[in-house]
Amino acid sequence: MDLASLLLAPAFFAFDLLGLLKSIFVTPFADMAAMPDLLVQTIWEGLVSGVLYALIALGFVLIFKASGVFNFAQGIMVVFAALTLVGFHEKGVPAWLAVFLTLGVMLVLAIAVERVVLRPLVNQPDIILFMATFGLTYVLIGLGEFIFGGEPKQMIAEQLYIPRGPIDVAMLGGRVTFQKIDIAAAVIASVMIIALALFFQYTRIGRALRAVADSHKAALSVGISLNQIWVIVWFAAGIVALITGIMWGARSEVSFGLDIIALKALPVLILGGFTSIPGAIVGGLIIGIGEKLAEFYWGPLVGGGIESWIAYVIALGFLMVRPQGLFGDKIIERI
Amino acid sequence: MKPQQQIETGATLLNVENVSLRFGGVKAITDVSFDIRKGEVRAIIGPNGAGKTSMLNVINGFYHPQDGRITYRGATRSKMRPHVAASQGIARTFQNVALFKGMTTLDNIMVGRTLKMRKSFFWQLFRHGPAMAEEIEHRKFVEEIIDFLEIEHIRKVPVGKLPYGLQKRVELGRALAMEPELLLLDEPMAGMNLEEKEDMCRFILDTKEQYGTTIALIEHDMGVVMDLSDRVVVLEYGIKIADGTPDEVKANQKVIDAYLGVAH
Amino acid sequence: MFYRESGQFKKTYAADMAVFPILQDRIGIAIILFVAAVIIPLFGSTFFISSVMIPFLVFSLAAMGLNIVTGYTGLISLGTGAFMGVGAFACYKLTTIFPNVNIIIWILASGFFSAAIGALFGLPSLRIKGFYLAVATLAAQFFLEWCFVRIPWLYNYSASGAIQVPQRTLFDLPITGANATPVTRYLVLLGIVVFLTWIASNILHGRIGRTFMAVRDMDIAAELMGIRLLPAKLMAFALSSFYCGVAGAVMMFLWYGGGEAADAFNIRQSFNILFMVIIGGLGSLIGCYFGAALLSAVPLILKFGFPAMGIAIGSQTAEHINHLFVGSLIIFFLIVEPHGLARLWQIMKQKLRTWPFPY
Amino acid sequence: MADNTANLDTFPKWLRHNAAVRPDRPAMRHKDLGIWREWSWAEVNLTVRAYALGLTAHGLQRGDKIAIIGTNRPKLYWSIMAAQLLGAVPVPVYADSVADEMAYVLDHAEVRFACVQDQEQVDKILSVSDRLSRIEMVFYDEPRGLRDYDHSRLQAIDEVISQGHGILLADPGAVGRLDAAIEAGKGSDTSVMLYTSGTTGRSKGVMLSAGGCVNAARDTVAFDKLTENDSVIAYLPLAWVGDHYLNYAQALVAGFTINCPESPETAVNDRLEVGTTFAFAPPRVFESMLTSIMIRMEDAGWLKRKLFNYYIEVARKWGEKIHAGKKVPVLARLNYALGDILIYGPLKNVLGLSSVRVGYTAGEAIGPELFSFFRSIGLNLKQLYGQTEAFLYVTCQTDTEVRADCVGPATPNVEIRIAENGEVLYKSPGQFIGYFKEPEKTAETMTEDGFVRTGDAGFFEKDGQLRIIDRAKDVGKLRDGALFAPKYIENKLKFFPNIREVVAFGQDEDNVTCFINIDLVAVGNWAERNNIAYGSYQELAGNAQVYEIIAGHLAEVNRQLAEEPMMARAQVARFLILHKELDADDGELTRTQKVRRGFIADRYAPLVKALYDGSSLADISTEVTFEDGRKGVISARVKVMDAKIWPVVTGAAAA
Repeated sequence: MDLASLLLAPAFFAFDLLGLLKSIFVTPFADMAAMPDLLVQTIWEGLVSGVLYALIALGFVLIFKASGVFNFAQGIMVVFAALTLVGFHEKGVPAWLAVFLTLGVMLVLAIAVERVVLRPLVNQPDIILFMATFGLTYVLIGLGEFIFGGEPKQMIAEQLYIPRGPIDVAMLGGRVTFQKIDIAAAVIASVMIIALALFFQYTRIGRALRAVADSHKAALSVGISLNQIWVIVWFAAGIVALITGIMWGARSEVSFGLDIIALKALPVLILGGFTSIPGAIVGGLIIGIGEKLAEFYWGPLVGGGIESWIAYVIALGFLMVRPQGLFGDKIIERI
Repeated sequence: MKPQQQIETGATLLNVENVSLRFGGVKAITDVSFDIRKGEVRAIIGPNGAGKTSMLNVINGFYHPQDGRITYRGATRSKMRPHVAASQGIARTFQNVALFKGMTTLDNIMVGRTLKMRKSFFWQLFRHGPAMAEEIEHRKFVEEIIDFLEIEHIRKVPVGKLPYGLQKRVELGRALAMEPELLLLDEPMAGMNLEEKEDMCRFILDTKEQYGTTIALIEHDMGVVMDLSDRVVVLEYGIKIADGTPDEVKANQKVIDAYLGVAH
Repeated sequence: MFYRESGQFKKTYAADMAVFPILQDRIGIAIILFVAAVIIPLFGSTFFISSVMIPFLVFSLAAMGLNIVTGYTGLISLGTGAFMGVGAFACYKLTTIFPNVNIIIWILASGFFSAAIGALFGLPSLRIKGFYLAVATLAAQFFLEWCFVRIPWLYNYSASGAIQVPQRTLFDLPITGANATPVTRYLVLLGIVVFLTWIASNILHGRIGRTFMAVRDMDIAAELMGIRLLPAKLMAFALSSFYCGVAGAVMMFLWYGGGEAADAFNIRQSFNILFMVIIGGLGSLIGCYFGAALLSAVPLILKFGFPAMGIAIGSQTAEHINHLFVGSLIIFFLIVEPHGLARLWQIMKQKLRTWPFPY
Repeated sequence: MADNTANLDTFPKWLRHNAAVRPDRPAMRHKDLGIWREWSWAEVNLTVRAYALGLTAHGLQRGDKIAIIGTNRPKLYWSIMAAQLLGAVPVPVYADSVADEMAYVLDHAEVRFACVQDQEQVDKILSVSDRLSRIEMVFYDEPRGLRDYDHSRLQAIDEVISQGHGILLADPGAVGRLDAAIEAGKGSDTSVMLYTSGTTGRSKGVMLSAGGCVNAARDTVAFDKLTENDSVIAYLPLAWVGDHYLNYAQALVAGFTINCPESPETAVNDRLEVGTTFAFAPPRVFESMLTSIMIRMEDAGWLKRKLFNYYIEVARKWGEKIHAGKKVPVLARLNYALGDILIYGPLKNVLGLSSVRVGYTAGEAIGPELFSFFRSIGLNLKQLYGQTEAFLYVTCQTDTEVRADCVGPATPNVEIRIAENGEVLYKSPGQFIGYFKEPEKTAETMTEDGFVRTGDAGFFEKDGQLRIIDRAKDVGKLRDGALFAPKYIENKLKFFPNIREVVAFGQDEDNVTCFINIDLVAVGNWAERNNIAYGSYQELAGNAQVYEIIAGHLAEVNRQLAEEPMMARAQVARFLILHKELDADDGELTRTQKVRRGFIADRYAPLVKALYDGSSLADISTEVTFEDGRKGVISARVKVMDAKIWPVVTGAAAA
């Protein structure tokens, strides 16, 4: 192989620049305009996966707000919760009971984490805690696989009365398909978010949690020990994880492949900021929609599959402009 | 950098004109002007929260004032990064020690030599020949400082393990390693016992005498300030309320009021 | 206890600044090198060499790379796997295009490509720190992973999308490809690793190393000492990626002998290496070896050790237990000794030096 | 080699000799700026010659005095060498002495020049310069802080040396002049003048002759088989005879290496680094070393601690025997060898004593257990007895015959005589010429037949080792002329934990008696254990059983005394236990807790009387000062008791 052909080799460099620019800046928008129904469909898709990202991000935020821990394991907690649920059901436990049992498991998990990980590591630099959650991730993976086996499972959607099947709506001179489950997901998500908001606003614990976010002393003054608070937030995160797991599982299947997808929550956080619940929601939607659109309209240019990374690139680009995230406040460095 | 023209002793080395600094709504410094002359010890004093540290941060480019000019060695500077200030010969120590905790006393001070080390990355690969020669040359210099500050016995101790007083000393050493023309000391004696304070005083004076360094220091201990400094500028709530020799300042009514009820 | 330092005094700075100032340490290193370079090749079984030593060395190199950026400079990187991949592909392309140039040269050269890429993805470190930066490196990971699959040119348009390592020789002796014996591959690998370790220690013990650590320990102070942060951080990323790149190349050429890049260089690999560094010890070269040894040994023991002892474990289960074990190990170390095995080693050594005193 | 060194009767000649026969051997090391600088004998010789020329250029004459002030550093040793080369007399001064003391010495010694370490010393001299009209120049080692000083009478030693090098190059005659100067030196010249730290009155300048110093050093170097391969760490004050002898003199004669520590704080670690082979330290240094060992071991894990304690025990049992080459069971030997690998070896290594062949201690009495601890782990620690006037050595122990309570037989070529009042007199090669400008004091110290009075009382044990018992002036006589050493007896008694203080009487009496103060803590514990109720010290002191105990102690001491020919007569005949604790507030003790015998004798006259008139009870009432400063009178009836007297051990009397 000689040099000349080497330089020509990469196929995707081969077409002319003008065409390239056109296909980036003109064609996609033309397409959108041409088939609005398709656009709506895509946005909806994005919206839904966005909701799921948002839910995971929510888990992160809860924990980060209260304990300053960047919980890398949130994604896995989702899978773990879902697996446990399905696992119980497989053992013949009725669905509703299984849900409660799973909640119990998540509570145990929360306590265990507080005892085994957080308490010994209190006052360690954040980075250490961050890495500890890496460990937690692997423990959960190992545990889950060990108990429930590595192979994918079906989420017990019917038993939980999660509606299935499509709703086709004719609009914009085409038809847009909405999966009932997606709608359900969106609804549940919103309900939960409102619930959380109320919880933080109006309950004593909620206030305590917010206090912790500001300063640990403050929390103590409210009369709740840090350890309790940690258990609570991790449990809350567990609940969120379970719900996320059910939704997600119902859409696709329950498997550890999910933890990679769960990482998408990270760019979401960066967009939304680590401490802002609304941030998590908005971030999630932006990422969800953004990547779907990108994949659908720009992906083909480079052979598709850009969904796997575009989210991060968006986040990255955003970071350079606003390091503190959408809703974070400016950082003043002191010495 | 720009040509480093020599400034003879007594001439103005650094000039601060009508500097104001705000964080969002908070006013840290308001319209402060003063100068630092080559070879003097210039004290900046004032009650807590008077904006002293912010002033130092402005001088070495860590904060950028919204208004006002700073002229250093005759060149008015616009926004500038701290490392530029460093390369122009401004070194400093910090109110709460900012050493490199993971490293030994020796390495900490060696870092101060970084700017002076020239050997290329390539030579660094081998740590022999030129690179080693350079290391040794600078090690010698650092050892001089270690000897100067009398910290031989902790040469190879990780600074994290050292008592506060010694850490302060190491930090001074690190700053001296840069052979600064202007040395900014932020409360060099905070939290020291009397003996340590006396040592530190001696070191500061020796530094001035030995290396002819110009020194600007923040200090709460009035006794120390009066002994050490040639001229004192007093800040309160970010505003300059007095400027002059220790005696003048001591006599100044505003200063007395400012310090009424304030400890030290 | 074995250390008898009385009478070992230094008359020159060179001697005082030596990496191993204590005689007993120098002896120890010599012995280790001798065992690694002579004893093992002579008496080591093929299995031992090809499935224990070679992986261990490869991981050590990768861990070294990550440790430079994460351990020494304090910037978390989750893109290690991808940077390794870049190295592997770079080497693959180079040797397919210039088959006649010695492969060892290409292996080392491939490091420069990943160094460039690494520096590129290190750019965000100008503005962002900590978790944020970690996410930025995730972007690198996934983007590059994607490239490995989507750019057929990289794997010469092979149908399988895998790298097929061609046979390359050194002095007519096949060192890569099917015909290369484990021993030769091992020795070449050993040579490369030892050489690069030496270089790394040189860099880290000198000005650059100090700069890195200064940035890690207190970046603001570092900047006020005249250290320019961005170049320093980029240098760290580049250097780190160089080592990862070479690690990736040797992984493909001297260990796997070809295969799916997507599997070898995915995010899990990044985590794996990160764990090695954490367990081995952040900011310590020897720690890289410890971490690599432990984490590459565990699965082997689970896979072969237990069966050998008559305890049957399905390869699936072994995998699970491995996860479980590694996970707990990390938590354990972060709690007990955040500085990992290296620190434990240091403490032990210190105890031996001050024996019979505890300190 | 011995023959051609026979005629080397001054240190300059030895320096030249060393430069010739062992030019490349290290003569000096100094840890400076983090690494050990090293100077071979050739280099030192050259430097010193240049230095000497520099000094002549400043007008230093034969016989001039030149002060040396500072810690142990090569340049100050060179100053001594250079001065001696020119026949001038170095006068080392304690670096830590305050300006006033220093002024006295410098003035009294009539020094013309001073070589000092640093700014601190320069400042001291300048602060008293008005009283030192004679001083012409001050040379300093460390320039730091001195830049802006008026240099008309100040110069850096380095400059002087380089000045000298200049002369060496420029003036071909210089070499000849130097050698001439060296040759001009005679053994009878004053080599150095050491000021004794003035415990009593002003300090006196002890003049030592070159030949004397050399011969003394020659003897001990041979005695301890010191060679050019040995090395010492110089951390003792330059002005102390110990440093000038053990380090300076012996180094020149044996040709071994002097190592100067980086700073006083780092001396211990520096010793570890260089691994010295000859060591001296006063008992308190070993004391603190042992304490720190034990303290540090406290923090060790229990297993390690057990191991340590076990092997220390093994060492205590066998160590000294093994090293003395006595017969020891094979198993014990093996066990000890194991212990050497596990504990003793590493321990000595960490303490920097691994390579020490010969270690000396002196100055004060050393505790037996302390002493034998270090010997038992294989450190060849010995005692010597000496003083400045003797140029250190009077006695020293051989490697094999070592005991804690004695200081060894006379050093080779030293003659010792015990005066009838028990004072130790000696004649030694290093013996001083006299006190500078104080002939009368010199006369006082010398006997008419040329022996020197040590001022210490002592006697020879059966094995020929000298035992020092007390300051001679404190040693008295019983009426029958038998020796009575109160401190000696008191210390023996105070060795028992039950006894806090003792006051012995007997001067010009028929026999020895004493007051006892029991130790309230020790005896109190005993009382509680035996549930004996007591309300006060007085009550406990009066307790019959307590008397019995104390009587037992006295019997034991008397038994020991009986075995000591000199002391046998001075056994304690009667004693009583005081009804109150001796107290500094009542003037009975000095503030440094020493008993004021005379004062007590008067204050408790009735009791003393009772001790001798044989009455078994005595009434006493004394005024006391209470904690709160109030005064009060306590009166008591005190029992007097006889102690068991032993027959003098037969045969011992002959010795």
